[in-house]
Amino acid sequence: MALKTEPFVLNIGPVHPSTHGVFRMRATMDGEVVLDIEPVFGYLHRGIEKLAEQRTYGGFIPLTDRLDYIASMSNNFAYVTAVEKLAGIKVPERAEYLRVIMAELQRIAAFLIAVGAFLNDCGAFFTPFIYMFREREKIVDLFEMVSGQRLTYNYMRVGGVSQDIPDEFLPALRKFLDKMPGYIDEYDRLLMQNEILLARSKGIGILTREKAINCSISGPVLRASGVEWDIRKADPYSIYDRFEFDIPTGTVGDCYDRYRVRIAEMRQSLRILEQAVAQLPSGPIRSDVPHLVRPPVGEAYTHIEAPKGELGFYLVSDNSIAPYRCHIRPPSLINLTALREMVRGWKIADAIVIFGSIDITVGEIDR
Amino acid sequence: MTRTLSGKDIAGQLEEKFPGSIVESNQAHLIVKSEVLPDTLRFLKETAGLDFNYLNHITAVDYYQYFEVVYQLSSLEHNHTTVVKARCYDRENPSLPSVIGIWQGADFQEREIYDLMGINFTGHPNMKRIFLWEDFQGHPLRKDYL
Amino acid sequence: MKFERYGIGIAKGMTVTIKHLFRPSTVSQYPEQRLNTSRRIRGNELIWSEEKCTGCGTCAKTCPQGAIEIVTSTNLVENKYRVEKYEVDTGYCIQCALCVEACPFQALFLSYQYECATYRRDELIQGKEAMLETPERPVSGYFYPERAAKLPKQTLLIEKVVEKR
Amino acid sequence: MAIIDFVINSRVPMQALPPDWPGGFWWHWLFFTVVIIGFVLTMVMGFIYIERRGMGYMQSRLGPNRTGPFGLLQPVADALKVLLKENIVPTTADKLVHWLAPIVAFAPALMIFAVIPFQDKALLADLNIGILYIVAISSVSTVGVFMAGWGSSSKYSLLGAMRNVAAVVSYEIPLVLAVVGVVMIAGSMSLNQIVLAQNIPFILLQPLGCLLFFVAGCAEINRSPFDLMEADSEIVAGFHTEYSGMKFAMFYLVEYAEALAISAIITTLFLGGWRGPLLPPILWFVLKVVIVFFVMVWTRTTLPRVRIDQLMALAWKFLLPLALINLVITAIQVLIWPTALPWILVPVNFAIMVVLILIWSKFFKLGLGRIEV
Repeated sequence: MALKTEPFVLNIGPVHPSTHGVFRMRATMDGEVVLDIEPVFGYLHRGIEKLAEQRTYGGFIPLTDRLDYIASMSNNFAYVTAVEKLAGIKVPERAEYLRVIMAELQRIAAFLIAVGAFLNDCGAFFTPFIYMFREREKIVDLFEMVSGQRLTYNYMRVGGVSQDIPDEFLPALRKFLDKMPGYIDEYDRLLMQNEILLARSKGIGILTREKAINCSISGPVLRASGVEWDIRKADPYSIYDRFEFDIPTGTVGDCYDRYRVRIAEMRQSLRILEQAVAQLPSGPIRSDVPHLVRPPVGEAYTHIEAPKGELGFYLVSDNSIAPYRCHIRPPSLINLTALREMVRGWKIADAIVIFGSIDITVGEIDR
Repeated sequence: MTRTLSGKDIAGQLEEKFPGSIVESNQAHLIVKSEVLPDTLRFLKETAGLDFNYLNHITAVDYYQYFEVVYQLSSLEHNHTTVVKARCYDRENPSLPSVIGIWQGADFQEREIYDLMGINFTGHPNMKRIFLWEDFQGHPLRKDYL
Repeated sequence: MKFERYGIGIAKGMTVTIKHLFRPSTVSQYPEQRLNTSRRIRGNELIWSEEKCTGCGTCAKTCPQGAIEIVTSTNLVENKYRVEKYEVDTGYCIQCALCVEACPFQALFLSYQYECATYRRDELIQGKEAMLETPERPVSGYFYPERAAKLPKQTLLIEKVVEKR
Repeated sequence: MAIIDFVINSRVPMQALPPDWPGGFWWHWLFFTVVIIGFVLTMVMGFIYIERRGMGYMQSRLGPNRTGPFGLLQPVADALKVLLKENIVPTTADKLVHWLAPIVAFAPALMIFAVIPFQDKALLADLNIGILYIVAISSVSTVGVFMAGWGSSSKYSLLGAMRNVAAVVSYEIPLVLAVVGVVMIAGSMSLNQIVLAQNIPFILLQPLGCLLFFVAGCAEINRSPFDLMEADSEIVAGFHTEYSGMKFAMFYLVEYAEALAISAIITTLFLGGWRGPLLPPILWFVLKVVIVFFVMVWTRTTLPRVRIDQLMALAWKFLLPLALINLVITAIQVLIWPTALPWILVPVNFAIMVVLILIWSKFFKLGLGRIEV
């Protein structure tokens, strides 16, 4: 005689140790197995797109920090490139290099959190998380040195960056670049070949290439599915065409591939940083931009390769000092499109791991 | 470098297949009639040589007289991109056909536009508010929302 | 857990953690051990120079949060503005320092302090007197490199930890 | 003193009763009850300190160091804090079950120590079925855990409790089979006799058995990497999600008391118990227990968590066959050398362990764990 069972609904979040903020999933479960999942957003909705319409072009930069708050520099970068494209502003050479240095440092810092949180979701009790936070602190120290803050940097400006780097920045960065490969090797030794981690992440949550493209997935998640698509290479913004680096891709598109791609991208970012530091020219750091930018009537869409994926800003100008419409293409939100397909049929423990491997920030989802 | 296909070139191809579907086309974008929007977008996705298989983003802009919905399309194979727009003039009850059958990535973005701009995407299986709560009044990103 | 590698991966990870047992820890004990913050730290307070300020109000216009309130009256004799009221609600302030960058007369700075928590919200509002530079309220070097040079050097974690890996 | 005669000569003979003990059995009973409770509580405090500090250092931080010298009083502060907290019972909870669960879970953890020798013949009751007693008692706390999961009327709690029951039922088997090898070599089920029989510590003669026992023991008491019942990244805190205050403290205590119990059993069965040169026996005992516990802390710091189906697969496909093979090999060895196993077997058994694990790793396969829905 078969037991009569019925599925039950489990609310994972908004307050849950591994939903990375105030994200909520409504999971329909059959025992341990997730039958269906529905993401519920909006617990951190602040209406940033509406706020942008009430601020000047320059005054919106501090608010972009609050989107993906663990990769603020990338948000600044995406926004200022959009304004510069809209207004046709040229950026001095040195500022471009400084922006690239900051963006790549920020990428490493964001991946450190992404990987650490992913391993923590796998159940490694905070050890990788704390090791990776230790290295992130070193990057954050550098950011603090140039911008004065540790989380919301607000460093880039329309037409350049806010200030030149201090004298002690480059030696410290040099030291960091020398040490970081050793730290990454240490992470590899810690868990990369761990049998339990392999069992927990290999073959779990496979996202096929076709599905990934169809769902508009971007960033490391797309590359883990075997698509060699990196906006830095495909559509080089700023000065990324001057650097030599590879695009690490996965083969299967499972959680382990996503983890591996992030680790490999950290090494590539270090390569870019080495080149950028070697080529760093001297000169002005900010072009002559009026205090209140008035771009001509028109619209512009720019996208950059943020740590989470394709971060785009769609700006519409009506020749006033504030954007008429500012739309943010949030990689975190769009990457979650495939979550339901990836999670269905797996156990709840896998659901958490798959969710962690996508790497979201709720500030960017809800905006 | 990603090539931007001009709206005019694509408009020519579209006009052959769907006569009278193009409202306006220029260097930067093309605007199609909202009734034939899914057909034209499917054509753009599936025609060899265009292959717009990647939907970068969807957004909507409120121009008081009409809402403009912007589709930014890319092709990962050919590395080119274009912008397709559609307009809906009904301010009380704007609606557009959904493209979720063509690109699944439109799912949350269409819901977001519905939530914040109030454009109803017909054919979307789960058309409800995404960020705000269910009985919220109004659509905040509209220009007349205060 | 397919043990293709016979547990070598596990053993490698265990060596990493046991090595850390004998290494100095990277944390510092905050209230007793204070690391020097950045010379450009954007502290919680604004510092204002009454002599230099002309009352143009650029700072208030730039502020994305609208945290600065400035009221001026015209001094016809000297042909300039007189600042009647200058108030910052640091509860609204997000320390973006756009006002500091915008000030055309170098009259506005951020403070070097970062421990400005209070028990009441109305204590967060800084009036004119509470914004003047004093020895207890030092000025950060943000946007003013010559002031930054006088401040102590920032402690960097990358220089603090010396162990070999 | 008829009653004492009756107790002594009853069906469970108290062999270790010291004949010269003043007052006889009852004094012995009282003394050891107090000693066990004191021992467990102090050791649990020590364990909490060791776990938090050791883990802190391994994670490149310091761990608690504010309360008392070197943070030694941290467990006391924790206990005080938790006792002063509000005691919340969910409105839909099964109140009686919710209240009883921590007690049901705590009592067996304490009872295990009745048969553990702190030094020669210094134990509450030297049962000649000591091992059987341990195996029986140690599973009882699962009932408490399940009561907690059921009584809280929370889905997270229920999931955690179900996982715990499944794990304990499965892991009991390799656990017992690993012990049987030791029993065969020692020729007795009394823990005191087993310790006395260890002229060579049994970890050397039974390396595979020790490994199996350690793994199965970790799974039984929810230590990482088998801590699925309170997997904080998945099901918040498992069965004690809805507990607070004193009752939560009880569960916390149970967790460490069980860890202490398993460490003590491993010490007794495999590491030679209280035996050792120079130092007094009780110190040797405590030292070995702490070392075993430290290994648990170490694995917890390093390893990720397994999934529930992998947990089951590990028990039934890996540990159980290996335990059976180990049992057969031990039986043959005991048949050949009936009185005492010679030293030569130490390298032989280690070699057997390595070969067995290598071969079995080849056979061991896991399912993917996905169900089509």
